[in-house]
Amino acid sequence: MKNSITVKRATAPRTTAFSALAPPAAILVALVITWQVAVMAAGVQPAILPSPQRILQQGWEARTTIWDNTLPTLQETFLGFAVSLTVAWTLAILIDFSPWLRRALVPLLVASQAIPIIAIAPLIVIWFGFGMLPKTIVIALVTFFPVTVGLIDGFNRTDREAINLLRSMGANRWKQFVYVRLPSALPSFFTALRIGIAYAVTGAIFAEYVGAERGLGIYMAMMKNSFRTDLVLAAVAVTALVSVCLFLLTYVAERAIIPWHSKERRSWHG
Amino acid sequence: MKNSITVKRATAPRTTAFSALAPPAAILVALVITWQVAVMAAGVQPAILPSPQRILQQGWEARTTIWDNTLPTLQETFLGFAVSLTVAWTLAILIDFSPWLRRALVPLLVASQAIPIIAIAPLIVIWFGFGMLPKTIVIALVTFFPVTVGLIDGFNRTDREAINLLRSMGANRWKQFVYVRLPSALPSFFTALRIGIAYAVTGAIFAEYVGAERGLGIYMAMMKNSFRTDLVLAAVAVTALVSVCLFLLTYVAERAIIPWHSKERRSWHG
Amino acid sequence: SATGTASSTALTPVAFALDWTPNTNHTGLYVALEKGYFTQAGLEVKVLPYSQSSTDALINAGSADFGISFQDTATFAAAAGVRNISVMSVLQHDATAIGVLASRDDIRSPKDLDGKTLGLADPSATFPTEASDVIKNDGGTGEFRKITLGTSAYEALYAGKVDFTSAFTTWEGIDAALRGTPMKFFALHDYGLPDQYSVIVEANRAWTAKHPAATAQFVQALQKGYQYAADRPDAAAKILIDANPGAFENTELVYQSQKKLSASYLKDANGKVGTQTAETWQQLADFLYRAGLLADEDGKPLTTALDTSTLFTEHYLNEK
Amino acid sequence: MAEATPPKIELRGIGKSFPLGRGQVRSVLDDIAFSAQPGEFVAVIGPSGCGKSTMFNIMAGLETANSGEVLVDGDVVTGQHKHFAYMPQKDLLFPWRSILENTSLGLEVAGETKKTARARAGSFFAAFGLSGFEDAHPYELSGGMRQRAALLRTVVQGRDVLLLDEPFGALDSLTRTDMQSWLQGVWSQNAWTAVLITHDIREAIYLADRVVVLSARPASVRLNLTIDLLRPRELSMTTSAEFAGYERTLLATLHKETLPPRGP
Amino acid sequence: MAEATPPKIELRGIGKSFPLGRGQVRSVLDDIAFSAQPGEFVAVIGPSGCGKSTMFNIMAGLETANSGEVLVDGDVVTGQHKHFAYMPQKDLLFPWRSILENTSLGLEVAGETKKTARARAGSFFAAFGLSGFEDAHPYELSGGMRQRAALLRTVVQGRDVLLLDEPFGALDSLTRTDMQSWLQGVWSQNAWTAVLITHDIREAIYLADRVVVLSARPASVRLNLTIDLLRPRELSMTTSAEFAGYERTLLATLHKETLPPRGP
Ligand SMILES: Nc1ncnc2c1ncn2[C@@H]1O[C@H](COP(=O)(O)OP(=O)(O)OP(=O)(O)O)[C@@H](O)[C@H]1O
Ligand SMILES: Nc1ncnc2c1ncn2[C@@H]1O[C@H](COP(=O)(O)OP(=O)(O)OP(=O)(O)O)[C@@H](O)[C@H]1O
Ligand SMILES: Cc1ncc(C[n+]2csc(CCO)c2C)c(N)n1
Ligand SMILES: [Mg+2]
Ligand SMILES: [Mg+2]
Repeated sequence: MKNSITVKRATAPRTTAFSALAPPAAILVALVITWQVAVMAAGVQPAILPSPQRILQQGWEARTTIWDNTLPTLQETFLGFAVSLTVAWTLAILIDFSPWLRRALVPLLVASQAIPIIAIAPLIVIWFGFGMLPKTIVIALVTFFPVTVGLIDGFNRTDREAINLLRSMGANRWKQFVYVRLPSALPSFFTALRIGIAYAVTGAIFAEYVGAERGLGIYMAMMKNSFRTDLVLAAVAVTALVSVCLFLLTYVAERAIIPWHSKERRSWHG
Repeated sequence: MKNSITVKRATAPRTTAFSALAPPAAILVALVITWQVAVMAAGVQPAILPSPQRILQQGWEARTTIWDNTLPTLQETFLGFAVSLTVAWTLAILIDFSPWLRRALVPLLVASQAIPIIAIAPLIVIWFGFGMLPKTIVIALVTFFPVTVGLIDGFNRTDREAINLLRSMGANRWKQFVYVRLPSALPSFFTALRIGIAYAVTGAIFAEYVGAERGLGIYMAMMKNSFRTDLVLAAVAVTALVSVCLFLLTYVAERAIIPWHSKERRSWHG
Repeated sequence: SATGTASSTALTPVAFALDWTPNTNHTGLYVALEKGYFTQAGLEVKVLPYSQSSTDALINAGSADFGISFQDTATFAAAAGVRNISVMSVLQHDATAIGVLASRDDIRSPKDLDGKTLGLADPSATFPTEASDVIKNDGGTGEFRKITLGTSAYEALYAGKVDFTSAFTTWEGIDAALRGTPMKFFALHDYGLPDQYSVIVEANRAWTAKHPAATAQFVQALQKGYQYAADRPDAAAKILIDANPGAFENTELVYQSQKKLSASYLKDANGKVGTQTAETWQQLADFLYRAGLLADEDGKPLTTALDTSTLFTEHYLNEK
Repeated sequence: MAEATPPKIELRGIGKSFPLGRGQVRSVLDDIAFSAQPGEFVAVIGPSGCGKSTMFNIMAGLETANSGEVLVDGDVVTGQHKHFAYMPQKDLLFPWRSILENTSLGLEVAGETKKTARARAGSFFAAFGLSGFEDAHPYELSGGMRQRAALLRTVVQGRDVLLLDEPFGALDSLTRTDMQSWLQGVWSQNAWTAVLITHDIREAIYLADRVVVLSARPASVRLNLTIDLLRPRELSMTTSAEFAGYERTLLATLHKETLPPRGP
Repeated sequence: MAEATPPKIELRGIGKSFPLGRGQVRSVLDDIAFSAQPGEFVAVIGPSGCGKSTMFNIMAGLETANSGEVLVDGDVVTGQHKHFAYMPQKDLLFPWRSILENTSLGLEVAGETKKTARARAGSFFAAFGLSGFEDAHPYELSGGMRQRAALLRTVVQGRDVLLLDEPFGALDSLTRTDMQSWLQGVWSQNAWTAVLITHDIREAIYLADRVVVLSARPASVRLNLTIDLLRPRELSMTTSAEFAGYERTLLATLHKETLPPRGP
């Protein structure tokens, strides 16, 4: 029974992948061509707005440097996001277990998002230096909120009757959490993870802008001051690519960790 | 009947407002006191970390300057967010009406969020100068996405059977939109609006950091460079306050524009 | 203050970009603003505060018409295809230097900076190479760690998180002393580098071509402002302080700094402000060229020396 | 075979299958045919998922059939929507509209001015036991009242045939019984031709002049049973021997149907 | 008043009201009392929202009563949970667990090792018609099978009394009828004492030895009707005169109940 489902779906992805990618690709190509033609026709200085072709060509020539700067950014992203996830899980679990903490912390968490990180980022550097710590802090600050909210929301999404069922079986609060609330929250968690990871990369770039030795952020800042707008945009493209890849990776992780979720969803179609 | 409901609820807010505010206020006060004591005990330089008392006092002395810089930021926020809302509604409606546009645009919109705005913000200033335009663009870039996604999602949340009902009455696509899809999407819209408006203020600060004549962002940048960390943090507090006020204002707007939503929700309790 | 009486003729708008938050390098500008020199000249000057975008780029893109820049970055920019023109100098000599905390006994001369950490105040393309050259000329290898910190560089230096930085002896140097954490400096021209106008006023070349009269009016009004600052440091410092409420925590910094600038940096040998010479421009460009620092817009190192004769002009200065 | 007076509505050989992609299709309706005379009340029952709603969608012009035709008064009207007024299982009253605005929706959509639409809908409120609730909002109404409002919204459109898709499926059994008697009452005072989908055999017998039983998917008509009970029907009749007889017949027919096949 | 053999379970004077804030309370249960003998099947019916689920929650120890007590075998067990195994209306099978893991959940929670828990649950699979589906996941099962798995999860806990809260409410009428006969089958082969909440009068008569009718909120026992039909009961008996008689009695009692009052 399971096999038949797997086999049935096996051929699907290829055709759908094409039909899913064709429309956005078409628009993207149209945009790039317009841009190229406009730059060529108007004779804009490359320092002000380089043509896509120039970005590609110069970016390719600088590929080793760009790659050398991508690695530290990736490293920061992973470390920062790992810390962010730890914080988010801790907060969400605390909030889930204590109604008082929920009432106390949730408004503060929301308010914390109203603080302009760009203004305190330089202070963070002064306080914590320019090693991994300040970057980790900035990335965590930027990303912990959506993940925490997603988790809290996920825990709350647990069916009240499922909790009652567990209670009728004699499960204490902790067992209720492990057997029902935790697995119920995982789909929400993965949705939140996706939002978080996209912010994590731009957060790392941001942290580097404020103070770093290497990394895509500092590379962009340096190229900007060397009037190499083409290389700035090449690095922007690389950053976007990295974000999109990490974003897609979360789908892989989701399938691996909560296979029942996507399977169940798919079975509703049939 | 309606009156009785209103009267019944009229006394509720006061008690709930207190019990809702007390826990976060308690934590906040505890944090601020710890901070004050720590700074006093360790004798930290104010340029590195000023005490809350100093922030309050110096901020109060600089109140006229801070207020003069708050106004332009507010103005940018409103203009930028208005443009953002216009873009979001336009995109969401287009996407709602055309399945092709949906497939073409949604991946691009998601990918657009992977672009590190901090890297292209200086370019935006170079392209569009120092006026309102670049700030509007940055704010719109930062905020249009959650609002658009919220709207698309809201339109999709429309009951399929409600659409069928309208079709059975002979409604064309446009009438279906006006009579069902649009009102169905409003609750989602307000949720998205809340997220958007919080980002709008920090977006404005961000845009100013990149280049502005006046505003809280440029004020913070200047004070930072003059080692006036106390005034930086005072301005941060003002920014957060403004964000929170605008955030709360969306609830007022929601109640005014879709009164049925909150009433209906409340009636489920009884 | 005499803010010029609004005449019936429309004023020409001018956007002026700053390189940093207000400091004594800008005194002449604020004097000219406060004294109404610009309005009298039929100009409406809008000051664009310091931002993430370098003034060279802003002026090149036309986002600003004039702005404060530096001879080294301007030379570097010109090689990379930027078309700005320097219309006056502000400081006749190099007021920037390699700065370290005075308390650092382990750093006695530039060669001790090998393997240390540089905190860059802005991701300047030129300073690290200049510093490296200084170290080599002092017998070191010229290798060090480079951290881009932006405006936090000086706090990082005071806090001991970086070992050296580039600083204005006439601003950060005085500030450090007043704070009780004094700095010591290694001047670049003491270690084989040519002297330079560390602060200049740049213009958008197309704008000057389109508004030759307004350009002259502007430059001369600004020159008049700086002349005032050179002649009356205390009065000028007060004008700067009043024009920027809240910006100076310790106004003593402004007075001391302005005194030093007025005494040794603003005036040329003839007591005139704003003048520039072809020698000073070409010497620095030749040095940068030899150091392999100048690259064209594709990032390829220049293969012939840069001709600096078109990068500056004294044409708009007051004749007097 | 033309009759003197054609039936109010007639379905002829309606077939429908859904493409499932990769060449597979799901066959849902197979040669469905039945008719209703003017003023007749026809109930349709059939296993879950057999295609009852699909059949209604085809009648209401929301879905196109692969074969067959729909006739009203002897004219082919396949694909037109204007002859059928449709009432879904959920009441689907819009929370952002008052009850009066909800009930006049169909007329507004059809192009009437708001004023006339509301006046027309308002004139039905007394008969539907909704007087005084014109300006109330749906959340203020009980389940039964909401269902009556939904029916009002359906009949006010003045179409030839009412299509009722499990209108009482979401109500609890007591409210449901009340609503059934009430529906019988209003139906008998009007000359509506009605087709009712239901899962509830007794509801079908209690309300209908004729019960059409569909087979499991792909659905075809398995039985067409005329219910010869006097009107008005009383609640007590549901425990009569005659009623029990109809019930047995329908139960037997339905249980002969295998459970709906799983798979595509 | 102590009897020789006490009933398996007994409820005495259970009262419950919920505080609504600002001093108001909603009174839900008012002096509920009934009992069930060992192996007896008791059905509880009552108007929607009258407090049936609240009564179950009190029995299962999930909610505390304001007054009254719950007895098992003559001992007061109010507030304890270990005597009652509870089956909610929704099947609540967890999608992240296989059917075997779902059915052994209660034993695992009670502290059994996974191995023993699964072995015990697995031994019931044949009787419940679930053989071969041990490793399947809930989405692969039909509605009826899911409901059987949910019942298996309930009975495997080996508690004294089964509390079934509208177990078939979500099924369509055909599957529902099938499940009722099946439940009667497994029940007759085991010695379970069961209390079943239902909205469906005929389900109550068909399955129960005794039907308890509750009034509208605040609920109290309005009727305690013994059903003297032979077992095993056949589907055809539902159209018998005896059956119809019980039905009439229950219908009449229920319809005397006013609709549940609105408000607090
Ligand atoms: N657009 C579609 N594409 C594929 N299959 C469909 C589509 N619409 C309906 N079906 C399938 O057609 C069958 C009949 O659906 P329909 O809703 O008409 O059944 P029904 O008899 O109304 O069921 P119920 O009793 O549950 O209301 C179902 O198996 C359903 O999954
Ligand atoms: N925690 C609570 N606070 C206030 N009122 C409650 C609470 N729980 C239940 N009620 C109310 O008590 C009444 C009885 O609820 P209960 O769920 O027991 O009814 P029920 O008979 O099971 O209804 P149904 O037939 O719909 O399942 C309802 O009016 C409900 O709104
Ligand atoms: C007051 C003042 N302090 C520091 C800088 C930053 N800065 C820009 S260029 C340069 C010289 C070395 O490249 C320095 C130190 C400034 N502009 N103004
Ligand atoms: Mg249906
Ligand atoms: Mg209940």
